[in-house]
Amino acid sequence: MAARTTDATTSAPAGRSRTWVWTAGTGVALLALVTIHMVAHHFVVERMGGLRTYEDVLDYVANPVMFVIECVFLVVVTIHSMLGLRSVLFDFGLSDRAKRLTDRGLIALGVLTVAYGFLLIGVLASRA
Amino acid sequence: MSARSAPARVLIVGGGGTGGALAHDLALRGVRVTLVERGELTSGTTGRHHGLLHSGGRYAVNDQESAIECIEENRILRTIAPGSFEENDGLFVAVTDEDMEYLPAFLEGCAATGIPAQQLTPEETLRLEPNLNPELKAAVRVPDATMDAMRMPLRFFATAKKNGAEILNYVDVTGLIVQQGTVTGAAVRDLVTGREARIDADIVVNATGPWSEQVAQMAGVDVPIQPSPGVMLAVRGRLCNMVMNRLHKSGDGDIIVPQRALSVVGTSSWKVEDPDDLSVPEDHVRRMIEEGSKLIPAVRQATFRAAWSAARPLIGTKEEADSGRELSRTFKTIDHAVEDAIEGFVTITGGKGTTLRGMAEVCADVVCTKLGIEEACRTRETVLLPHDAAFTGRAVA
Amino acid sequence: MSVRRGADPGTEGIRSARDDVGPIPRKNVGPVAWFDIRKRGLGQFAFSLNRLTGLGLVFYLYLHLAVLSTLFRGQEAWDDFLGIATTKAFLLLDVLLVFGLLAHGLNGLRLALIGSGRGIDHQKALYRSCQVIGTILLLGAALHILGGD
Amino acid sequence: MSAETQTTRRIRVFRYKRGDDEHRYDEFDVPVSERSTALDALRWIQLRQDPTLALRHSCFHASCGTCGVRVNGREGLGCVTALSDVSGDTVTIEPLANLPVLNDVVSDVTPFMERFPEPHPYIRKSEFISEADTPDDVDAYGRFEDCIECGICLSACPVAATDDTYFGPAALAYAQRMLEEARGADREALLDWADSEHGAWRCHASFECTEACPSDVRPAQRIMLLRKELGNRKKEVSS
Repeated sequence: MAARTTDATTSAPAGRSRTWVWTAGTGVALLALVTIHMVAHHFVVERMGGLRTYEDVLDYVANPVMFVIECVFLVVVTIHSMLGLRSVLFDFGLSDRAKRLTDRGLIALGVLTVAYGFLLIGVLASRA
Repeated sequence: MSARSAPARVLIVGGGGTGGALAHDLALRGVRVTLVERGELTSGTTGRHHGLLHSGGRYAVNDQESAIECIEENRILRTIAPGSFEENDGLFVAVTDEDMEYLPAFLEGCAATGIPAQQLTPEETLRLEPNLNPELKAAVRVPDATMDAMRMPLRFFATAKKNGAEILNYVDVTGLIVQQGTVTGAAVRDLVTGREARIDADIVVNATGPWSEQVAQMAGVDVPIQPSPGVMLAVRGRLCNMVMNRLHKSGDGDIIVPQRALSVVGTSSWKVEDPDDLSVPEDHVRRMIEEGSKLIPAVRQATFRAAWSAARPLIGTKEEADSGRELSRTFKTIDHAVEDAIEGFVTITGGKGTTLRGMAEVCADVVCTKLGIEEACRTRETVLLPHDAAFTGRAVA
Repeated sequence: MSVRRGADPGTEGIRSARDDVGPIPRKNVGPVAWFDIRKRGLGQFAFSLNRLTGLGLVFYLYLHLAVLSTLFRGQEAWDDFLGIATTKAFLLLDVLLVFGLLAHGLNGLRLALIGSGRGIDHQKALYRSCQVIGTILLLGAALHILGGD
Repeated sequence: MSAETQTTRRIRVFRYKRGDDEHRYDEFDVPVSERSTALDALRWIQLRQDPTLALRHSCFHASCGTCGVRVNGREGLGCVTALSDVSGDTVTIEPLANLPVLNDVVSDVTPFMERFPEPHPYIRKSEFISEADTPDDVDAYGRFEDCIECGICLSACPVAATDDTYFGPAALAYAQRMLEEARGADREALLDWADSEHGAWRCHASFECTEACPSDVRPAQRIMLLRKELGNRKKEVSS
């Protein structure tokens, strides 16, 4: 059986089901992680709006459990975001070359995002 | 005439089932074929028919010539177009005592024309088709079938195209070119670009069904064709699995063809001058419901989906065509050199969807004889490509 | 009709003119079509909203990370930020954020279910349920966020 | 269309001929009755007002799938879109979106047909068993494949609106239908074909195809079932 004659079969980036499974998987994980993040930041704090003071924030990230959860949250949310952006960008009907470039660009952006986040959490945790 | 270094070229006017089958037949015999159709392929009469592959039972009593054509072609089409038919068979159902009087003649007719016919008791019939009128008296099972009125014929176009035929839809013939008593081509307008062109041909074949008189007149000849429209009604729901026919002399609303999730009830019959200008008379639609519900009462409650008219090309003069239904459903190939002293012009008309291949074979024989081509017809055994190749040009191994 | 018969002009002209592909009509200009829900169903609404909230949340993620950089600069900078962040107007934006999270998250759950073959014939009912649950949660969150004073 | 009360509707028709720089809209006042369809109106225009208007049609009863158009922005088969059901003073009729225009309201269906995997049989034989018991529901007999290849799903699809490499709902639904009842078809090849970024995974589940489908094929649901099947296959391979 031959597939269609366009570039369908020769498409370079092998995303296929993996991207969908990852998007769905990280999405479900985020339901839990976002809930924890939101509750911890907004709903357990007495102050109006639930925002923490500077010390509260430092204490919070210094807690090893919270530290790990926040790091995981950062990674998962970044993966989910990059996959979401990829899906939106690919819907423009990009050429194979543009797809490869998009993939590389998003990986780079994701790595930068996670690196920045880790740096932030690390610095704050060290200040506590 | 110019010296013929290139292979002979035949221009077929009309992209219905007949034109498609003819293009296929001629392409297989090595003839250079161009087919023009002013609309989409099968948009005239072919695509609008009820999608019934006739066993011939409908004609077994009154029109045995047509009945024999039907059963022969029925068998051939099943082998050359596998997958294009629901092999669902058909029933001729007797509902009234009058219908029962017709039964012996019907069985004799089927026997005489070679149509396999098996008589069923009312109980057996209702077990097969629970929606039938429970008052039914008897039924006869025959090898009718449901086909897709567009996609089955498209397979001829698809195969013709693969074998080199040039199929041009949306090309309208504006005139035939006649020089010293010979038709030498056609003046056409491409409706896609608006561009005018001329297509030269050694023979022009008029395969325009109910329009064949209009086209023949472009060459100054008459064709005895009576455009005779019939109304059909589609309702939602598959009310039966087999093709239902009323067991009596053909009349209005006596056929129900299940088609996908629809049931098609047909037909009526009247006469018109212009096959383009068809109405859908409301009283005919009501009659379809009325008569159809005698076979399957659920027709009355079913949800309306569509009602439409299609023009049959019946062969006969205006005088003969007092009622369209009295005319034979057979077909005719007219070599206008013989009948009207016009060379290079052949008309193929009449017939019905089921006999498209047979019509094409007879016509192609006439065309080839005129061109001095001795290739034999190969369409009886050549398996056709799938319908979508008519659009994609993809050839499937 | 009489036309002089010369060299066969053929049908080349007709065929070559059709070799080009015609223009493709679109319902809307480019990606605007993703968000065009006129005369469309509930599924299109869900898709549009999902895409819109998704893009909004990515934007928020980077905004959030940028804002948090004030933490690098110590307590004073952070307190300045808190001053803005606790105004009513800013808190309304927080409610908008919760709305985005709920709309995207609950619909995402629905998509994960139907995408793995569960409840595919009940996708509309699933979405309606998401809307109901989301509305309740959003009201609760809004009361909590805005009702602090 | 005979003796019923006739009113007049203004029909605004998309016009384009190959070689034109731009499309335009022509308006016609068309007499209509209760039962008149969009296709009836277009036929009337072609017959009485403008013979250059190109139309695509064949069966006139929602069975061939050739007359798909957009009526006031919504996809439908012209032959079963009753004008009495279309609101507004003016009825705008345009060709389907996401497929090239051949001519006026006629779409060039070649790119649509090319999306289907090969081989692409259409109707499959009804497995009629005369000894079988009477089914409770006559629908159980239905074998004629439902998809009429009208292209309406592709026009309604928001993914196809920006991505011409997407296989589209009809082709994917077709593959799922083949898998559902393979009858000798090459299942693995079909799954390989569907397991593509242009295939089952490109769909965003907006269900617009299912909403628009005039033949109740439910393409979106079939795409979701395809994903399920692909997921199961992956599990089998890994276990």
